Amino acid sequence: ACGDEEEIIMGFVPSQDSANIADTVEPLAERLSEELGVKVTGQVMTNYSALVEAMGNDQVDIGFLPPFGYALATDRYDNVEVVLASVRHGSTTYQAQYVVRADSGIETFADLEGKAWAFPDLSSASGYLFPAAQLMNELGVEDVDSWVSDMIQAGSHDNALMEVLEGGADFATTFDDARDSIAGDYPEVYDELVILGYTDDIPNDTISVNTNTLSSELIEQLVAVFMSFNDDEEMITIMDEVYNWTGIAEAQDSTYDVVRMTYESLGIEVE
Amino acid sequence: MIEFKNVSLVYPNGTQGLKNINLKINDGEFVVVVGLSGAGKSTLIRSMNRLVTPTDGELFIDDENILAYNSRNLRKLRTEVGMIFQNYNLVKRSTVMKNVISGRLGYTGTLKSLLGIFSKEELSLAYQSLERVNIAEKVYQRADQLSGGQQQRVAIARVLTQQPKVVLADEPVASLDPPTSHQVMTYLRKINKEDNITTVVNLHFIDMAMEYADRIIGMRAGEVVFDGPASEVSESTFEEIYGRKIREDDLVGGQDDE
Amino acid sequence: MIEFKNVSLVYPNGTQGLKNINLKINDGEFVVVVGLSGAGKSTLIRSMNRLVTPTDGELFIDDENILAYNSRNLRKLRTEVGMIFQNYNLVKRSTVMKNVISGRLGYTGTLKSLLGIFSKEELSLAYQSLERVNIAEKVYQRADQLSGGQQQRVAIARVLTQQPKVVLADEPVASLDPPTSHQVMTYLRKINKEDNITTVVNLHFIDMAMEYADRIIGMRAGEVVFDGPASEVSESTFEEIYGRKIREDDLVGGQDDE
Amino acid sequence: MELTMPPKKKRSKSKVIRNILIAIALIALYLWTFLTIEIRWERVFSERTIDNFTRVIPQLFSPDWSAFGKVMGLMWETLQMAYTGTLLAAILAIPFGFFAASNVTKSKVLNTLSKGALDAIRAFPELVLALMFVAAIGPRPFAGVLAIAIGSIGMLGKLYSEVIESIDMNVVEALEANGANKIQVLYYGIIPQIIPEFLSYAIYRFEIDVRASTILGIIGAGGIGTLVTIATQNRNWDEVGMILLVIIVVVTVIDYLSAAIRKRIV
Amino acid sequence: MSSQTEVRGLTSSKAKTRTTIILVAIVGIYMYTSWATNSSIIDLINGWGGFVRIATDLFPPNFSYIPQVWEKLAETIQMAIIATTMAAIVSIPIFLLSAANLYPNAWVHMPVRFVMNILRTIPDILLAVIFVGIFGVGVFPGIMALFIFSLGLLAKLMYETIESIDMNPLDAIRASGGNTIQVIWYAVLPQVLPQFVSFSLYVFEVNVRASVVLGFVGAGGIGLLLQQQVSFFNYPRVMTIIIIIFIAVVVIDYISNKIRERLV
Ligand SMILES: Nc1ncnc2c1ncn2[C@@H]1O[C@H](COP(=O)(O)OP(=O)(O)OP(=O)(O)O)[C@@H](O)[C@H]1O
Ligand SMILES: Nc1ncnc2c1ncn2[C@@H]1O[C@H](COP(=O)(O)OP(=O)(O)OP(=O)(O)O)[C@@H](O)[C@H]1O
Ligand SMILES: [Mg+2]
Ligand SMILES: [Mg+2]
Repeated sequence: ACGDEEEIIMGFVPSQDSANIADTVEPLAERLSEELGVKVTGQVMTNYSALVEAMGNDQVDIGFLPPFGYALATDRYDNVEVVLASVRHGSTTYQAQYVVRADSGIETFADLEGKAWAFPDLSSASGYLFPAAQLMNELGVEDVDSWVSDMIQAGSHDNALMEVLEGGADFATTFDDARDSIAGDYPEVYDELVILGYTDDIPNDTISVNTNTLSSELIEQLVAVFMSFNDDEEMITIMDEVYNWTGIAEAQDSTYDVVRMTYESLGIEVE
Repeated sequence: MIEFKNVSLVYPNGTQGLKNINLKINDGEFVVVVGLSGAGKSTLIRSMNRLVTPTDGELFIDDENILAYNSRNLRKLRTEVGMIFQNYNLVKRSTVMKNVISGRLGYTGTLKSLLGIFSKEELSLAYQSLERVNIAEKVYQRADQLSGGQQQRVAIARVLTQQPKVVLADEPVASLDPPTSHQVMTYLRKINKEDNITTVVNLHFIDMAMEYADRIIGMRAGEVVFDGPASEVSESTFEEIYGRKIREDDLVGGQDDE
Repeated sequence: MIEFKNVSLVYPNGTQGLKNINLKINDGEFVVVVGLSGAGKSTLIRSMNRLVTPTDGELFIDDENILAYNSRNLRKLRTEVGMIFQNYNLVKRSTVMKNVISGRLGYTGTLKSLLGIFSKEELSLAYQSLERVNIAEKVYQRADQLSGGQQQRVAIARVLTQQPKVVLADEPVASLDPPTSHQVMTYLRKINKEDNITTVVNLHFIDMAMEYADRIIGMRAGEVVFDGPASEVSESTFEEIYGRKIREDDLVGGQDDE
Repeated sequence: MELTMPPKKKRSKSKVIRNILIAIALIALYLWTFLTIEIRWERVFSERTIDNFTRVIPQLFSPDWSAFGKVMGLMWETLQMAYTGTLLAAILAIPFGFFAASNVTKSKVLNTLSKGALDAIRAFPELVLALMFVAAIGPRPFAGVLAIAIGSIGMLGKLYSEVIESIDMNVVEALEANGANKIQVLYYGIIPQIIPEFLSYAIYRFEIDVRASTILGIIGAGGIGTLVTIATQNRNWDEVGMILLVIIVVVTVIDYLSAAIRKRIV
Repeated sequence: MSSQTEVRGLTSSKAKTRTTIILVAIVGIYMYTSWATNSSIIDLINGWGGFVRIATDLFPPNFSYIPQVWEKLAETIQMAIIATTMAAIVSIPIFLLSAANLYPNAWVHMPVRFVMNILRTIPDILLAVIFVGIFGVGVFPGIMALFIFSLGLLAKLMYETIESIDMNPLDAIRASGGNTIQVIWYAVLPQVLPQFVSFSLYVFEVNVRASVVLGFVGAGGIGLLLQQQVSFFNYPRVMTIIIIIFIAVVVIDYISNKIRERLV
């Protein structure tokens, strides 16, 4: 399916913002087909590492990779390159937030010592990497693992919040503001959970291309088409349905150096 | 006293196991039932402790119609009627003692028996029963380490431990060689005489029947065709029971004990 | 002609299977070898097609010393010497035909035989062999659907298909009942006479040996202790072979064919 | 009445000591297990569990029929993966089976080596194998097929060797006595004896592989497992319900068919 | 030769046709499925570079990572122990009820078997996914998944065993007045106890292997580390984990096999 120019495959990873991602990427693929005159198919992978392997093995041409996944992918494969990044709330970056219970008495980062930490996943930029690096840099913590009393890998941002809400953990780190997505089920969340602080800016999700399988002309064409969606009300709605994007911006690889520095400072090595 | 009154039994598949049986077996008698394969000997025996249930008639044991029994009465009946089987029916992997003491289950509460709690008297009774059939030294061996004759003696000990009023034995020697058969029959006869236990035995071999029985009952096709003391058995009786003249293989061969 | 010259065989574990055997078996003879269990009958037979290899002496078949054969010669030898076994040794799951045609494998190229390509003549030969032992109607049945006697007849048909000069049969009737045994022996005798095939048979029953053999060879402890026509066998011969007087169970019982 | 009690049960000292040691070891094992395992009981018995129960369970039992087509499509892919993998394994396991059977392979070295290889393969869960193959050739059904194939060789090779070891060697001798060469003996004497068992085991393994390949998608190795991950991440429990239903029905049907076929073969 | 026409081959032509049809079907289906899943020999050759790459990525394993793996390995084994023990206990009434020779009434044993059969069709990891959805991440959902799965397996193995026991001792106990529970305790259980222990150990082996991967969906055990290291593409560590899993499984299988050999 790949390698030849007859079909372009876009790879996605499931997102908790999108209840049925396989259906929501459909209109996007259709529109791209029309614009490029090449058949475009959307394919949902189980997680970002599968997507990275798929791009590395030339099974996927365009990957919607999260920042950490992108940084790792460039370490592992030479043929993955970011061309575009998402815009949310008018920004190409976002932050991670520290959430604690309103009645917990935790007021500074230093208070987090010896507390139970709920985070979505070790490989989540906002959920673990950036907060962990921040605690190390700002407080001089050497081993975050033993600095907190418990590390609970909750599986998702929602779950991390709920751990705190129910007392299973003392604080959670999520993207800003993950509370919105559980407010439907737990309206009390804004009162009971408060934000202790934020991390530095994290670059947004990428649209990365496979330079093995796509010619540079085609990549340019792609970028142009995606950028044109910014002026297209209908397409912005579609992108919003897929990943809550409100816009698309051009992006460079160097933007993601901050991510690389972060995980290197945590001692995560590839290979 | 055991009394059959017009007892018939039809198996669910339509086979007529018993046909209009009328019999009286007195206390302390040693009765041997003979007949061709399929004549209904097992059915007759097994109806006396309700392992099968006659479909018609009345069956009295000590003047109570056991066909009317509910499952509670039934268990009581079975504690009083011991049974010995052709294949010994021991639990092979359990010890001899555990097999023998299982004769007391009918007298023991469920929980107690699950925990293996038996009174001193019961344990002693079980051991004495083993002594009576001369096999006490095997008390803690596993049943599958015993020979066929020894296993059957354990089965008799189990029945003795039950302290029954009646013992039923369904071809107790069919799986044994002639000398061992005689041994087992001798033990059965012994407990019959010593404890005055009514004993009903199915046998295949006619000469053995005549040697041990007080009374012989001949069956054929679900009916009783002969009933009388062993001394009254004649050539014509054989013909009636077996439908042909007696042949050499109806006899088990000479008696030679251990 | 088969000739043993000072043949001895010691098994790897030290058992002396054959001790200094000297024998001449003429073409077309029907020889029966008798002896106690362990006397070396099987060893003798199996050395004639080198299923076992004597450790000493010379063994000539048609004036060639087969003990010097390499594996190529050996296969050639074996195509000329057919063998029949106590347990028939058929491939139970294959058809009768496939079993019988496997007698031709020694004559057939590997590739052809893998593809199941046999000439018309060979197929016809196989079928005729089945007809000769009266079992042609089972040609496409699976071997495990046949009775023991029928299976042994298929084994004979397999050997016939091989068109051997010599047939060796190692207790061919040991697993069969007396009437079937006689039937099988009759067929062996028949092919011996009709095709003039030298036949060497091991037998357990002395009376059967005398009934079918031209010549009887008695073995004891790896040595030939009797060798002569069936008519010369006497009471004292028995004692020599068996080390005791003849008894009733050395005889198979009366002959009654199908 | 005077009581004759049975003699005390004689037990050898070493047996008693052995039993005590076993008992201590068992108790220690369970103490270690229950004392050190971290079960977060407060989470297990939290309000959220009840919440989830009332949300997840009803959805599981009202499968999302609109996803039926999609689910069946992926189930079909799963079956294809299982079939391809099993057949590959059924063939590749044959040499292993012969090498590992001590009655036909006389070389002790070859014997031990192939037995060891088969044992080693069986120690790997399919998912771990699939992980390797996804890393090697990317997330696609082929990775799953390879995982299934390799995993099945371990079991089939062992079963095959047991079949071969149980064949009637007399038949082999009879053919040798006819002058047949090694290959002819194999073809006329051994193969007819083993084919039905081999087939039966291969079909049985297919049954297992269908079950195994339903989950490989969880790490991206194709089939219906992919959908399981996506649906659970998006909390589409009614879709998970549909997947469950399809797996249960398909696996049951396959088990039934396979049992019926195997019964006819042997 | 009169009979030449009668013999055309080694098997009857009917059998030959049937064999050919079956063979063609097997090969035909294979060709289709290997095409549909892109799993042909060509794909193998095309992917060769990948195999070489992953092989070089995996070696040498990072042995300094071993200490971090122990804890999760212990957790894995503990999960298997708890799940197997629970399943062994709970399966007892279930297999007794589903044995047709103890409860000849089909209304009793058929529904129980039906439920057990269904449980066995659900892959353990799918059960884990569902339990994680209910109980949140951690070892508990993993234990539940293993428990449910082993329950079905153990119940089936055991009721098949019970159906093959010697029924005569049951008659004997019944004839001496024992009630149902006593019959089971004195005549059934002694006959099946060795198999029960043996099957439980076997299920334990299966569970160890299964619990290795449950961590992938957040259900505890060593699989969590595997998932983390895979998502970091840290293959030397992945290899370390795989080696440890391998050794643990082999050792446990070996011990359990030895015990089972001595049992029956
Ligand atoms: N459970 C059953 N269901 C149906 N028919 C039965 C059953 N048990 C016995 N029968 C039939 O009832 C008839 C009497 O059987 P029974 O076992 O009483 O004979 P028997 O005299 O004990 O024979 P044997 O010497 O072979 O033990 C036989 O025809 C038998 O086939
Ligand atoms: N493969 C072998 N290895 C070692 N000893 C063997 C072997 N085969 C046979 N023997 C021994 O050689 C002796 C002769 O055995 P053989 O089988 O020839 O006796 P037989 O006369 O055929 O006896 P039977 O009537 O029992 O078949 C016996 O002592 C036997 O135990
Ligand atoms: Mg009977
Ligand atoms: Mg012999």
